[in-house]
Amino acid sequence: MKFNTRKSLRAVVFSVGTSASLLAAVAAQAKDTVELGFIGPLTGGVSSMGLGGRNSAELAVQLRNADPNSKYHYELVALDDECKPNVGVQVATKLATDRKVVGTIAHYCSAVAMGTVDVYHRFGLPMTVWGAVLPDITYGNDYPEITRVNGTMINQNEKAASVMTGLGYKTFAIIHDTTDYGKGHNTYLTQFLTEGGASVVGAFGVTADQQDFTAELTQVKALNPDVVVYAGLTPGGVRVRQQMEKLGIEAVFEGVSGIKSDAFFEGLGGELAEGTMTFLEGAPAEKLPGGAYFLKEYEAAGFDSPPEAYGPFAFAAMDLLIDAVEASGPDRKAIVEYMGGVKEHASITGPITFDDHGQNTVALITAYVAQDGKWVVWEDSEYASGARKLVAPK
Amino acid sequence: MSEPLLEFRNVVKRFGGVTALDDFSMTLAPREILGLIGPNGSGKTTSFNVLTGIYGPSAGQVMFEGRDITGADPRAVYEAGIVRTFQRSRLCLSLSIYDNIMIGDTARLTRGLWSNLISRRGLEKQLDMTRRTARDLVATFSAELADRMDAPVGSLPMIERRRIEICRALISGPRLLLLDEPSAGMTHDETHQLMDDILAVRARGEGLSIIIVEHEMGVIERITDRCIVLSYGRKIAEGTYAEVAADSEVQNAYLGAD
Amino acid sequence: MDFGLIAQYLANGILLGTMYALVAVGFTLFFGVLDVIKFSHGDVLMLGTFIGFTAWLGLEAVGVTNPWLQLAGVLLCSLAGTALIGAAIANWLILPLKRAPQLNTLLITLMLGTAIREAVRLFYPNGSNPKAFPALLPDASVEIGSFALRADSVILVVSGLALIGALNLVINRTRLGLAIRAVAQDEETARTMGINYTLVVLATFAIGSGVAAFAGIMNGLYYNEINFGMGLILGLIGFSAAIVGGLGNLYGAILGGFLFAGLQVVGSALLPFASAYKDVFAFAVVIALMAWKPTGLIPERSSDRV
Amino acid sequence: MAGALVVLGAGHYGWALLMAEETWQVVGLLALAGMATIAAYKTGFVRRVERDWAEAEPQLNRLAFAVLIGLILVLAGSHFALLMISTVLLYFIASLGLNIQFGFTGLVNFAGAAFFGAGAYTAAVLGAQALIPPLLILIAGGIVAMAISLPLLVPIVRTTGHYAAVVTIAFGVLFRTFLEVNEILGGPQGLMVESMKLPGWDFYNAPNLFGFETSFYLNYALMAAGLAALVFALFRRLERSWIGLHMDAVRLDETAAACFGISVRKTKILAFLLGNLILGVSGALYGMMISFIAPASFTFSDSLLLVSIVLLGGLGSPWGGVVAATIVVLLPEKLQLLQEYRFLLFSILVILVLLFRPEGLLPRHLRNFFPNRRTGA
Repeated sequence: MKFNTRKSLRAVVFSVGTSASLLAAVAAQAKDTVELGFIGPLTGGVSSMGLGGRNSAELAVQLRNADPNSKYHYELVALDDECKPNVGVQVATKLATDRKVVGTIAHYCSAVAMGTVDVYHRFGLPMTVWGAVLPDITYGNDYPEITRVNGTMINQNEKAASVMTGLGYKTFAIIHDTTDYGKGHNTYLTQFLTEGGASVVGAFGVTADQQDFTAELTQVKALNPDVVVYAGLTPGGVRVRQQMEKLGIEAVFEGVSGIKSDAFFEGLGGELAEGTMTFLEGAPAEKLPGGAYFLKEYEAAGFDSPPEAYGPFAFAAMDLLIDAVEASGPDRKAIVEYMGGVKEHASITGPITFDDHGQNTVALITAYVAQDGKWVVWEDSEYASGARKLVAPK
Repeated sequence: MSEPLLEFRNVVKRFGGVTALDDFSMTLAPREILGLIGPNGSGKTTSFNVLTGIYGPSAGQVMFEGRDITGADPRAVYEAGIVRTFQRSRLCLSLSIYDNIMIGDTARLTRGLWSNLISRRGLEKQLDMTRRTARDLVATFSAELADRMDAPVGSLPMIERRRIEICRALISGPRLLLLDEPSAGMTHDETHQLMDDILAVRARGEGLSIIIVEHEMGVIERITDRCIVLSYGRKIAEGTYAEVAADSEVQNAYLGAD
Repeated sequence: MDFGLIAQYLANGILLGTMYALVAVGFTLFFGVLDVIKFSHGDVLMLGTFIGFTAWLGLEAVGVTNPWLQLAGVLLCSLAGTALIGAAIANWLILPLKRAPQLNTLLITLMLGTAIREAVRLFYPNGSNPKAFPALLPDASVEIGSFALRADSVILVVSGLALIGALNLVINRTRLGLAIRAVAQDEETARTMGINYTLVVLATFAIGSGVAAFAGIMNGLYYNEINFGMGLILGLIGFSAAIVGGLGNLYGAILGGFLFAGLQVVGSALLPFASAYKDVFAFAVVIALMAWKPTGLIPERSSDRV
Repeated sequence: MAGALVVLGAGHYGWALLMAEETWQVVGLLALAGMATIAAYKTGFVRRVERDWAEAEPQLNRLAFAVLIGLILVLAGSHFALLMISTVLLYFIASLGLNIQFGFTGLVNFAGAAFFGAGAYTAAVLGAQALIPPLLILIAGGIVAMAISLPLLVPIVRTTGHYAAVVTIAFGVLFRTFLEVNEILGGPQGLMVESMKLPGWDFYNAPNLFGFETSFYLNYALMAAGLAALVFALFRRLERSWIGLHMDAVRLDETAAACFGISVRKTKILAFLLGNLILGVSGALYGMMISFIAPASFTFSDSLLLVSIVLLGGLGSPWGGVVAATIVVLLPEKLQLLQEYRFLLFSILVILVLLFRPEGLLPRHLRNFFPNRRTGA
């Protein structure tokens, strides 16, 4: 067990660590310091995602500072949006009006991003979304300042529907939380499933912090679907899967990107998690050379919480932002312009190409299945090879 | 005797299975001082609560100045001219003496939003008038207290609080004053002093009647015109203090209770 | 609706009701002795569950693998630890505030709840993520039509109800219970009767917190998952249940707990495809109930003597 | 003199706090405030301030307003500082609404954020129509907040204490869940809110001040300051009126109040509606300023934030409300430096304040009906 003091000392250890590993960098103080922002939920219910993103962004900054060839010295300003739009607007204003900050990556919660895009636009601060998946964040406006490295939930659900119907599943029951995240997934998944010839036999809205799903699952059991989908985040996903077992529901359990976390296994144990399907934007981190590098460095940095599903995106977004500064200088307008022209930019999540709304169009979506307490890329899994079997369609 | 000021006609009050007032009837003449005595739990305070509308009676009728006020709410009872003090002093301890007494003058104070918040001329006039009345009233009890009208009531000793409670009751110029154990928490001397004050106030105004609930028999003997003795919610005796004190049933009730 | 479905709802309602009642009982006990609402109750419950979880990790580490032994250890550590924490909170945060406005206690304990929650999230290893609570009870089940009656649910409900029954006995039949009731009735009189007031208050908070920890462990055993936010919603529901039932009254808390569970289950059964509205439904009924019975379904004896 | 000194000092302090960026600066300023308070008590300076306040309250109020406007103008170009000032002011106004409810009348309201949110949602819906002049939308926000509280009147009037708390808690949860589960009002994603517009002036634009480019938040800061002054004056007048006296009487002893002709029911209804009206108006302006609202911004914990402003400041104490709103809004923001640890710290801080100052930071004073005027007694 780690001790608390360790954790509070972490920040200190880091700064000491980086400067020690970089005696050269002492000289590098000759470099100008450039401040870059990070915004995400650091407190409250989804803070694990925010902390994973924050750590990954911090890692990107550290690694670049360790590089003697970088033109500037970077500093991360991390702020907490509490997953609330009003707090988001507040911290976004703080960053955007701070002249020293030349760019930021921001937001895991879509409602917050929806509220803050105007702020970034108004003050001309380039912002790259690292986690929020609502399409409107990029497509609902023409702001050149706003870009996004991760895909939207449209891409994700299109892939999810095609994979699942391709496996022969016909009937789906969807349980979604009533946040924008869960509701959005419900809408798009239903749309693509219906288009793909499958049917959604029931959709149940639940609150994000709901503990007991017996009432909903009792009805699901009566509907006897091939697949039970949970559209929400890890805690809810763990509970739904857990309680499906209690009620003896025999169906494939499918999640969305929000449950693709290590915590899913920690909360559920490997056995129950086995055979859970989920989908996530981007190439699997461990498959790309950059991704493996990221995971290795993340491990080495000694963060005490995992990067979670969107950590790689936060890293990629921050890395891209730093590339922009390196290429066009610490100037907001120049960075916005640079971002507008990003094409086939190499990143740990695969190449990034922004369309005219700043959305990464190389929306590679990867299917994962839980196998032996790990998320395994579907194509590589024993399920795809036929060595193991998911619950068969009815 | 002319028409009674107040009349209880066969009033019954039950709480669950307990009968706190059992077929209680009585009358009170204008300007009369009536003592209400009896052991603990005999229904004295309950009769006050029924009269002031805190509880509705289970049966029976209450008449005041010829009007039926049975089950009227406390506010209507107050507006009819009946005010009271409480056994356990119920003042607003964090408010000043002025504020506490002015609460008693509600009937005369304007309640409209406009005159309270926007045009405050009338409010100012009322304030001056009510304050003067309050101060004069307090001065009849204690000149010293009248100089500290802005002090919070919580900072005062028991006797002063009792005086302020009585001033709060009197400021509206009521027809009937109900005193619920005014001597509670005070010394013998203080109680006597207080009674003198009450009589003095009464002598000034016209037509104030008083019902007093009291354990301190000296007080009852000295100031009441007539007494009613209650036991287990029933009236067991009525008459002057000397008469009821001699009543054997009354003596039994007290001895039995003790 | 077929029998299996109804039976499933019923079983679920009873289990939830037992859990809610156990939480509500704490609120009502605290209110009884001190006239305060301790809002951190739900988070203390969460802390208790995490203590139990840690105890299990410890037992695993030293090689105790018998589930019954583990269960005993978990319950012992959790209940004792939480009882201590409850008493400590009473001693240092609630008793000193006896003379302050009631609202202050409410706010302090709310803030304490936040502090406990945040502390677990930040300082428990990887505390911001849910933990898999072990299934220590037998997982056999009897299939009756489409309804699966599970042994663990039965054990949980029976032991929960037994605990409530035992608590009732303690309150009504023992010297400690007598002292608690005396203090609840009138502090001054209780003191003059020679009752150690502080001790009784601390004991009450210890008991109430211990019962809540039991509810937390029950929650963990049933859902096999615990997280740092679990206390918030349980606390809110427990509080509502205690109030709707009528504060200061054991039966009121139990009634309120089952009522609330019933409302939730009925809400989701009646609104099959709009089950997100079930909380709207449950809380709307709570508001209506308060309008109808402003001092709860089983009102406390009016202490407001005039 | 002492009073004027405090007002001016507070203005400077506010400026310093808004400008403080580094951890040591914030900590230093907090320590300074603590030491200054202790010193003020030890030297008897507090008593002199209180006496000044009793003698020259209207003048000091005006001075405080002037200092506030001065502070806003000094920071005219600084977006973030103005945003924070406006937020503090709007939360302060909202806290006055709550203060009428439980500071004066003793009605607990744990759904403050719901009524605040009702105002903001009204602004979003009406602003999108562009039919009603935005100034009227503010009032409409208040009226809607008042209207949605009508169904609560029966339970609120009939219950007391903790029972009333449950009614409002239930309503707060219900309000938020309702907004989330249906799509009529934007669902969980929330809604855009149009900016405030006066005839010939859109608050979206930054005013030009003597040739300087200022922040568009200057509009909101000035308007919030004006609204705060207005509500403050109303609040004071309410306190110093028969209605205020009756509210106190109802809070302190319902039975006694009823026995002296005070209608407990009417007083409670008035306080509840008036309080919600103020909450709604401030919420509407807040929505316009933030320009985007979602259910997540109006949760139970946001209601708690409002309640803690009232309790930290001291029940019924408007100046306490100013100090507490500053702390509650500004401190978590300044604690951003601590990132994920800040709420832990904030909650511990609130507990400590309540333990050591149970009456609040600036407890309410005795009523003075017409300050600056010797009433003939």
